[in-house]
Amino acid sequence: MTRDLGQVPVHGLDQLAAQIPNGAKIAVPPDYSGVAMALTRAMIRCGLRDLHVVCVPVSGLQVEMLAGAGCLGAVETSAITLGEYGTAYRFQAALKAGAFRMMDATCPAVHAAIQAGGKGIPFMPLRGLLGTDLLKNRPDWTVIDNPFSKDEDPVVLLPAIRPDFAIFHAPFADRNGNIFIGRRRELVAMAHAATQSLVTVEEIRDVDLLASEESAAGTLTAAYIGGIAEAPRGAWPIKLWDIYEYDEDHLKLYGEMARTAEGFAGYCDRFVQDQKAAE
Amino acid sequence: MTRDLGQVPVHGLDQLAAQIPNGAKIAVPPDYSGVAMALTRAMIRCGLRDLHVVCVPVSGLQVEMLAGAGCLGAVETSAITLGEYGTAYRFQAALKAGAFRMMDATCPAVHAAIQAGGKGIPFMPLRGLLGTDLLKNRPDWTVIDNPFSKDEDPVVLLPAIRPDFAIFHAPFADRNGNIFIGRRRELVAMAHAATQSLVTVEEIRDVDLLASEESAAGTLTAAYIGGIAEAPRGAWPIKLWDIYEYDEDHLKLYGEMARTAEGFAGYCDRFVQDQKAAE
Amino acid sequence: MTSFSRQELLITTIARLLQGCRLVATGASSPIPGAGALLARAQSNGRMRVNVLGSVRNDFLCDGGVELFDLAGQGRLDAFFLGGGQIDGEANINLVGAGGEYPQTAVRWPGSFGSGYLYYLVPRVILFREEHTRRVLVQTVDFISSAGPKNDGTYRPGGPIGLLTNLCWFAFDRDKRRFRLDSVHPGHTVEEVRDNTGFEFDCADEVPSTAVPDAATLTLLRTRIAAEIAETYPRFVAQVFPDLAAAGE
Amino acid sequence: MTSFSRQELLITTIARLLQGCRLVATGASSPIPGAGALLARAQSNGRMRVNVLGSVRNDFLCDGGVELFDLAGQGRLDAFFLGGGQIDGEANINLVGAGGEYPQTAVRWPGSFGSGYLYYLVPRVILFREEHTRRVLVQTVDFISSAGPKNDGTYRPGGPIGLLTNLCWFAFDRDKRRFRLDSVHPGHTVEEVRDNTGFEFDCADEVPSTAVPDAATLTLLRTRIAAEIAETYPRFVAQVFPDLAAAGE
Repeated sequence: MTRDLGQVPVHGLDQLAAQIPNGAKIAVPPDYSGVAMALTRAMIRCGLRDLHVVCVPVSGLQVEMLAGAGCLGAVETSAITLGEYGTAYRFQAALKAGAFRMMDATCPAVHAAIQAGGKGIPFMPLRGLLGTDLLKNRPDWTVIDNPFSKDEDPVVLLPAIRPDFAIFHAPFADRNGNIFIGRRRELVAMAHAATQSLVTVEEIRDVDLLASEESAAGTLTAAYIGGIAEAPRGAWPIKLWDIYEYDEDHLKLYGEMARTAEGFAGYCDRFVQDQKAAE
Repeated sequence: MTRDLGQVPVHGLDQLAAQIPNGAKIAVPPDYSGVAMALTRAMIRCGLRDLHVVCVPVSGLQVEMLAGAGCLGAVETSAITLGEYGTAYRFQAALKAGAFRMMDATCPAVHAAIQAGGKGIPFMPLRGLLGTDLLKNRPDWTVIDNPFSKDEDPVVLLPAIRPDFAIFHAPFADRNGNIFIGRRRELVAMAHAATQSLVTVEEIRDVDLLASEESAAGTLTAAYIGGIAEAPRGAWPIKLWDIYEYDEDHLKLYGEMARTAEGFAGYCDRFVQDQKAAE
Repeated sequence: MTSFSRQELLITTIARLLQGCRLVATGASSPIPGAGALLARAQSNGRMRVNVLGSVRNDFLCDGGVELFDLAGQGRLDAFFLGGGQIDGEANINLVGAGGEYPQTAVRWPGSFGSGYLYYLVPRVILFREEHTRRVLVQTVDFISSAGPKNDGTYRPGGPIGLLTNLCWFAFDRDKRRFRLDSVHPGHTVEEVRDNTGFEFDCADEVPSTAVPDAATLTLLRTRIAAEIAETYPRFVAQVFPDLAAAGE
Repeated sequence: MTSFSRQELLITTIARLLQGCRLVATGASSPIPGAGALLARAQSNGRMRVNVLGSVRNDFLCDGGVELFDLAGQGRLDAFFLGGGQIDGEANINLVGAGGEYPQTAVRWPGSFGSGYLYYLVPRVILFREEHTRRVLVQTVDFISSAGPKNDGTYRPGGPIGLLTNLCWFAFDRDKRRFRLDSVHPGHTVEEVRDNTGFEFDCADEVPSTAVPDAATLTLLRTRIAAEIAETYPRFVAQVFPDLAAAGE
């Protein structure tokens, strides 16, 4: 696992997690785009602390587990949900305990701020949000009067988000470190905004994604990638696109064990610490 | 040519051109993305006047010919160039005659304003531009002090561009009116920003671009398309991606004929009016 | 009269509310809105596009998760559905949490999702919450995820047209900033609505019964539409349309 | 000393100026900057990425025409090349037109392209214009497509490091806002530079000759690099590297 893909280093999962320092700002995608769960378990094994997690635009089990493991310093998100698999108990418990700073947003606000980061512009305006308690509780946002309007026209400005790392899981990388992301364009936006992207993939394929127009259209180019790890079923127990589904039985088991801190610790013993060798 | 593709009507070229009223604001792409030259000739045949053309971010022969034919009311662009095929004589002559309003820009400014249009936000900030005569000559742009900066930090704001039509040429449409655009994402941005897109294609294929992740990644979805016309070699004499090259001999001929208004009129007689049947 | 289920009434009511739309989208965990939108599309004579989040066959978006919001910003998205852990009489909605002091609320819901934006931009937002209780329909929400329209000059092409629950359809009067009880579902009463609603609302002396689906609509729903929505929500179809689910096996 | 052409000197000079960059891009109609960047990449031990506009094999961008500018905004693009119909002594550049009253200038050039932005964001902008005459290198440009750095507190991580012509290499002193003649190409003189430059510039008593390429570099350039750039600029290679062009046929 030490060969490089072009200029992109290939690591083991724990090595990849070790690139992330305490206090880092990381951007993570929603379940439908590909969540790096194997890497998340490696991050928990590393004992990371004080992470600022930006969910682009929402998250689920990933942030729930980081909350349970005490890794969080701040969460910027439009929702944390396990969907039909129950309540995010560890997230809610950590939130109530004031263990991290909560930055509630609305989906297009996170998208816009990440896009601003990717364009290198200082902020992006967004319609909506006026009169909400979301806006009231986000002192980092501001409201100006639209300078192009003759009448009074307040509009919210969102400062650009520039994460240290974008972290996600994808079906494959090519031999040059390019990543196939299909139409999951939030992954492109995250990678552009972040200083570097740490990506896990189901496999590395000996192909060149840039060789055809069709495959290039669904590619995140290697220039944004700081490191890759191979992680078959690396989104497990979350689904990956149409490649594999949620592991319902496991998610039910998680939901039962994570009701209490002790139960969550037991879950981690069994599925995070002990899986080290397997991953 | 009367069948529809899903909800998207298929027209003949002159019918498609007839959708565009005098004074319309149209967005057009650079040569490398696919220029609807056959449709441009149809627009000239229609005798369109007072078009506001937004080049995303530059143009060449398309605007040169629209200038020669007296179709232009305003040109918003970062450059008009025929590249190695010579000088844009008709464009320059019309510019000197004050035949249209010239709105010089810089490439990322056009991209940003079009992206703002596609997001439905009133404006987009952009770095750069300060101290230029571009900024001085664009009263529609404004400068504010970055509200997120402690120190003085002027930044240019560009009002969103919402064209009436995005107009371009692509390799093919599928049976549902989706357009294959590969990685030419300025086409996506233009289509999002415009009220509707009028698209010419080399051919209509009996496939479904949304059926696979790979092809969907390079697709502009039919919801943005107002009309399609089949136009084999529809970018001629401009190149189309790696599908066909510039017609060098023809461009040289154009360059010679278009030196004078009379020569251009002769060119139009031969290659615009008389090609009606062929197109 | 053909008999129909509670869900079938909600679906056909939604389809009626969507008439004339060109583009409708539904969000996560929305089988009833999804079925309603697909039914409306089937009745639109090919004039309506529907995007069902989570579907493969009925998702035409190619530009990532942001495209739905950009469509709304462009003014292309005519209708969307929002719910709420709490909804109040001025149509403020709360998807964040209740009780206690934010962010340490006593109850925490997932979060605002796209509501803080779509509620302002989409012309025909249908508030949809099956549970009709004073716990949900409150005097004033504890946290405003998304504010009801205030007629204060804010740029706001969008907003709620009304609130659909298991008991009734409230239309929202944007000038008065109040709900008006427009129809009560068959088998329920104005009194029952009043008993279970925590906010005041306008109410005529005679409130009609919610229009019930005709036989042709029910047939369409139970065959083609049930099959279409089953792709995304198989469990919902197994529960609500067991005959189709059985036939499909 | 191996003999070399004017273009080969320019290419190897550019490659030297790019040392240490991680990401370099070249724009339209830029065979010499393109060859220089590819040469620098070959000498970088795999640490440099190069994007050649118009290339297929050396274009790694997947996000449309805007991606280059976004890369610059992100601070990822270390070097770029700009020219100018006019360039003045404060490094203002004019790509729009000269003479007369804008927009009805006597001469009209294509336009500003990305200069009005990249010049402010890219740390190592190399001004490159082969023609070294008083027509091009003027006291003050007629139209500022892109302004030289002014040290006025404007957000500006980027700007020119210097100006390369057929005669010499001027370094740009950002504090003084003036060019300084750093080296004169072999076969040319300071006097010739002075005679053909319309702006004042700083100049030491002794101006060194521009470093010439060694044999290994020339071999690399004439084989691998010429082959690489031929994909995008076949006519240029046929003219400047006729041996390779002949061998390739």
